[in-house]
Amino acid sequence: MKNALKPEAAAALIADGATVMIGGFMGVGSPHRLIDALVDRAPKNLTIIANDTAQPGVGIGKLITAGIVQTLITSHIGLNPETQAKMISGEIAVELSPQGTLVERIRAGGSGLGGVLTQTGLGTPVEDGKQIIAINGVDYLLETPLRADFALIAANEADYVGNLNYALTAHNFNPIMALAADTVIAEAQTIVPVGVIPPDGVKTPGVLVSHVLERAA
Amino acid sequence: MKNALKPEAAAALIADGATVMIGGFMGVGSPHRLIDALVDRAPKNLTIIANDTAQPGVGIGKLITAGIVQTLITSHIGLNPETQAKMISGEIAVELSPQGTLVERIRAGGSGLGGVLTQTGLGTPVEDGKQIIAINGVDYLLETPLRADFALIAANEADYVGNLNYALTAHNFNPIMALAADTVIAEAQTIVPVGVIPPDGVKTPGVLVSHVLERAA
Amino acid sequence: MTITLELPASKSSFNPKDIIAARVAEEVRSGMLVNLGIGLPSRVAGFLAGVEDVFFQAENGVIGLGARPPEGMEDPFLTDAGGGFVSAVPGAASIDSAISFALIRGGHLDMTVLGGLEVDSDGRLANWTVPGKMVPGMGGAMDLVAGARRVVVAMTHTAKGKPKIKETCSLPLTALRRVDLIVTEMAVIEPSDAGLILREVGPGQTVETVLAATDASLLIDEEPPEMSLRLLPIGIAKESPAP
Amino acid sequence: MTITLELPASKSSFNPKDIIAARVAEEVRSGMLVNLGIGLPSRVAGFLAGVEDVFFQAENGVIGLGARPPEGMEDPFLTDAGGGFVSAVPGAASIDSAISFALIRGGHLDMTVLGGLEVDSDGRLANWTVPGKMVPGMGGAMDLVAGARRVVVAMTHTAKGKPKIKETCSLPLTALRRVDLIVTEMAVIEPSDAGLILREVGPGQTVETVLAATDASLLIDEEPPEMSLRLLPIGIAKESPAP
Repeated sequence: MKNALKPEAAAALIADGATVMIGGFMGVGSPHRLIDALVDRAPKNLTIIANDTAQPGVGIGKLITAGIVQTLITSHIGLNPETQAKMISGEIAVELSPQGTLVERIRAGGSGLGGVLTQTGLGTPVEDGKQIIAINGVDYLLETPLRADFALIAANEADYVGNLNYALTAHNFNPIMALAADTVIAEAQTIVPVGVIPPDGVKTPGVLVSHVLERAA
Repeated sequence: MKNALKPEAAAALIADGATVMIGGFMGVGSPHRLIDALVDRAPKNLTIIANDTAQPGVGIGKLITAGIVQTLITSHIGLNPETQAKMISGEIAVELSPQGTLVERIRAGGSGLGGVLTQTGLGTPVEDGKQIIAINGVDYLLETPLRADFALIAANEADYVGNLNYALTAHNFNPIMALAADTVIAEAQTIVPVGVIPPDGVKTPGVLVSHVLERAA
Repeated sequence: MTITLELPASKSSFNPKDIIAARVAEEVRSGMLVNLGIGLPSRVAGFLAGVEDVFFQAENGVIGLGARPPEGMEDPFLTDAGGGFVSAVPGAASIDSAISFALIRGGHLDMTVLGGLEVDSDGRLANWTVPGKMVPGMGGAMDLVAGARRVVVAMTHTAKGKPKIKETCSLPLTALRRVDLIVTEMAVIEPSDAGLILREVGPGQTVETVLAATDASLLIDEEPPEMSLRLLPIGIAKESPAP
Repeated sequence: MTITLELPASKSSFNPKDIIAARVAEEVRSGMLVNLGIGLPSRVAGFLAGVEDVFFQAENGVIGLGARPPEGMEDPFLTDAGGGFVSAVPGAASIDSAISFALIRGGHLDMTVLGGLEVDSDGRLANWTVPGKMVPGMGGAMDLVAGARRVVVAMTHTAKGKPKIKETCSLPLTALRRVDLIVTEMAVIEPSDAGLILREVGPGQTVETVLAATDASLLIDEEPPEMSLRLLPIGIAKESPAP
C-alpha cells in the first residue's frame, strides 16, 4: 500500500543537482501537477531526461522557463524556442538523442543492460565520440544506458498499491521511465481501489512505483 | 482484416529446415492446435526457439517426440527427459540461453538492435565463444539477436485485424516473439469483432500478426 | 525558382504540396503500416481512396491514427506526433514509446513519408537540423530513416528558388541509409546504386525544367511519363499550369 | 552424515527443509518484491506472518503470486515457474517475459531465494547443471543471481552426506556474483570480502558440527547464536533433537 503524497512533498524530495526523468510527449502524458510543484520549489541545476520540452508555458517547458535546468537529454526541442535559445547561449547543455535510442537507453538503464546497439545515428553527428561495434560485419553504435534519481510519470489510473495504466497516446515514455529511476512518483488522473485495474490491465506494476501523488482537489 | 487460417494450412506454410519460435512456458500459453498440426505435417530438421520443451506429450514436448527438431535454442529442458536424452545422444543440437537473455535476444531481433549487453552468464559456460565488451570499466557479454521464419504464438483474444491480448501467466514469450519473425501466426482462445479489445487493451498490435488461426471447432 | 500553381479559385487547395501528397498516396498499398511525418507528409492521408486496411502509426504511440475528431470531442490524451488532436480508427492500438520504436527500428513499418531539407546524389536525406539556425533535434527522424522498410521523401523541389536535391548535402545527414523514393511537385526520383533515376515529371514539367531545378545528375532511361495523379480529383492536375 | 530431525509425530511436517524455509522467511521484509525458486525455496511463503505488502514474483509472468486455488478453481493460464497452479493476490499484475526479466536484471527484485547444489568460499553459487548427469538448462537462475538485489541460497547443508559448501565448486557456476546469505538446516552463513562468516547455528547444532559438515573455512566472530526460528510454531524448533 502506498501513502498518497502531496505535490509539494514530492517536489521537496528533489534536491539541487538531481537527475529527473519526466514522461510526456509535447506535454501529453506529462505529470503536470508534479511539474508545477517542481517549479514552485525550484531546485537548482537539474538534469532533465525527457522526450521533448513541449512549448513555453506547457509541461516541461515550464521548467525551462524557470531556469532550473542545467542539463537536458532529449530528442526534440523544435517547438520550444526558449530551449533552443538557452542551448545556443550555453545556459543549458543539451544532449540530443534520437527518440528510439533515447527510449532504449532508458529501458537499458532500467533493465540492467550495458548499452544499446543501434544503427540509428550512424553517419550523423550522433555518433561523435561514441564506440562503433561491428557485429557479423554490420556496424552498430553503442549508446549508453540512462538512469535517474527520480522519474516523474503520469498515468491514467493508479490503484492503492501503485499499479498503473495509461490512456492512448499518453503512454509514451512513462512506462519505460518507471523502470529506470531510484524513486518513481506517479501522478494519475484517478486513484482506484485495488482490483479495479485487473492484473492483465496493469501496465506498470506497483512494485516499481515509490509514491502515488494524492488525487487532484 | 485477416483471413482465418486452418491449422493444417498454417502448418503447411512451414517447410523443412524452417526456424520457428513458439510461445509458452511449460506448455502454458503455447499454441497447442498449431503444435498438433505441425506434428501431423512433420516438416524435417526444424530449428525451434522456445523457453522450454515442457514435458513429453505436452506442448512443445510433442515436437521433440515427433523427431522433427534438429536444433533447439532454449533456456530450460529440465522437465523433459526426452529432450535431455536427444541432446546427449546428439540427435538435437541444444543451445542453452539464460531465460532473460533469451527473451532479450528475441526482442533485439525484432527491434533492429545489434545485440544484447548483459552480465548474465559471465563467468559461466554461457560466455564460451562470445565477445565480452567493457563499458565504463564493467564487463558485459554480447549476446546476438534472434529472429525466425515463423512465430507461433498463443493469445487470449484476437480481433479481426489481428490485435491480441493475453491472460495472466500465458503472456510469457508470446508478445516478444510477435516482433521477431517474418510470419507470425496467432492462435487465440476466442476471436472477437474489431473494437471488443479497446486500444489500451491491445498487447500485440494486429500489424505484427500475419495470420489468425480459425476458431476452435 | 519558385513553383506556383495557378489553380482555379474553387480548387485553391491544390497547391504543390497537394500534388506531392497525391503522388505519394499512390505508393500506399492495402495492408500497409505507414508513418507520416508532420507537416507536408501528413497531407497524404487526405488523398487515399480505395486503399483498404492501411494503418497509420504516429511515433508518439498510436497505431490506427484517424482524422481530427469532431469539434468539442478532442481528447487531450490522443494526439499525433506534432501534438495535434486526432482520432483513432476501429482496431487501433495504444503503444508506449519502446514498442513504437521497436516497430520503427525492427522493420515493421512498411513505409514512412518524411519531409526533407536536402537529398544527395546517393539518395541520402538531411532533414533534421540547419546548424546555427534551426536546432529542433532529430525526434524520431533518424530512427524512421534507419528502420522503415521503405522511406519516401515528400518535399518541394526547391526552397527559395534553390535546389534541394544536390550532389552533396550541405546539411548533416539524418542517416546513412539511401531513401527509396523522392516525390516533389516537379518529379518522382528513385535513388539507386547507379544514381538518381528520374522516373516521372510533374504536371506541366519537362526533363529540362526538372534538370534545371536540380543540383545533381539524374539518370533518364526513356522519356519519363507525367506523374500519375489519379488521386487528385480528375482534371485538376491537368489544369495546373507550368510554373 | 545425513541430517534427520526426529520431530513429534503431530509435527511431522517440520523436516530440515521447513527449518530452512522458516529461517529464510525471517529475511523477508514488508514491501519487498521476492522471487522464490521452485522446490525448497517455494516453502518460504508458508512461513511468513506479520509481514505486509510482500509481493511474490514468478519469472514466468506474475507479480502477486498467491497460494494454490481451491480444488476445481485452478486456471490453466495461471501457474508458477514450475508449472504448478497458483492464485493471484489482490493487486497482482500480469507481465510478459521481457518485463519479468527487466525487473529481475534491472535490480527491481528485492530478494530471490534459490536452491543450491554447491557454494564456494567466495560465496558463488552453482545450481543449474551437473555435467553428464543433469542438464536442465539454467532457466532464469543466472539472471536471478546476476540481477536480484539480494540473493539467498536455501539448501540442505549436505547432499548424501557430502558438504555442499566447498572451498571451490566442482560444478559450473551460475554467476560470478557473490550471494548474500546461505541458509541451511545447520547454519546461517554470510559470504563477505573476508570469506564465509558463520552467523548462526541450526537447532541442536554447534560450531563443531557445522565445521565438520562444511568443506570450506568459516570465519567465526563470537560464538554464533542459535538460529532465530520465531516463524516456526513456538517450541517446535527447540524440540527438534540434534541429528
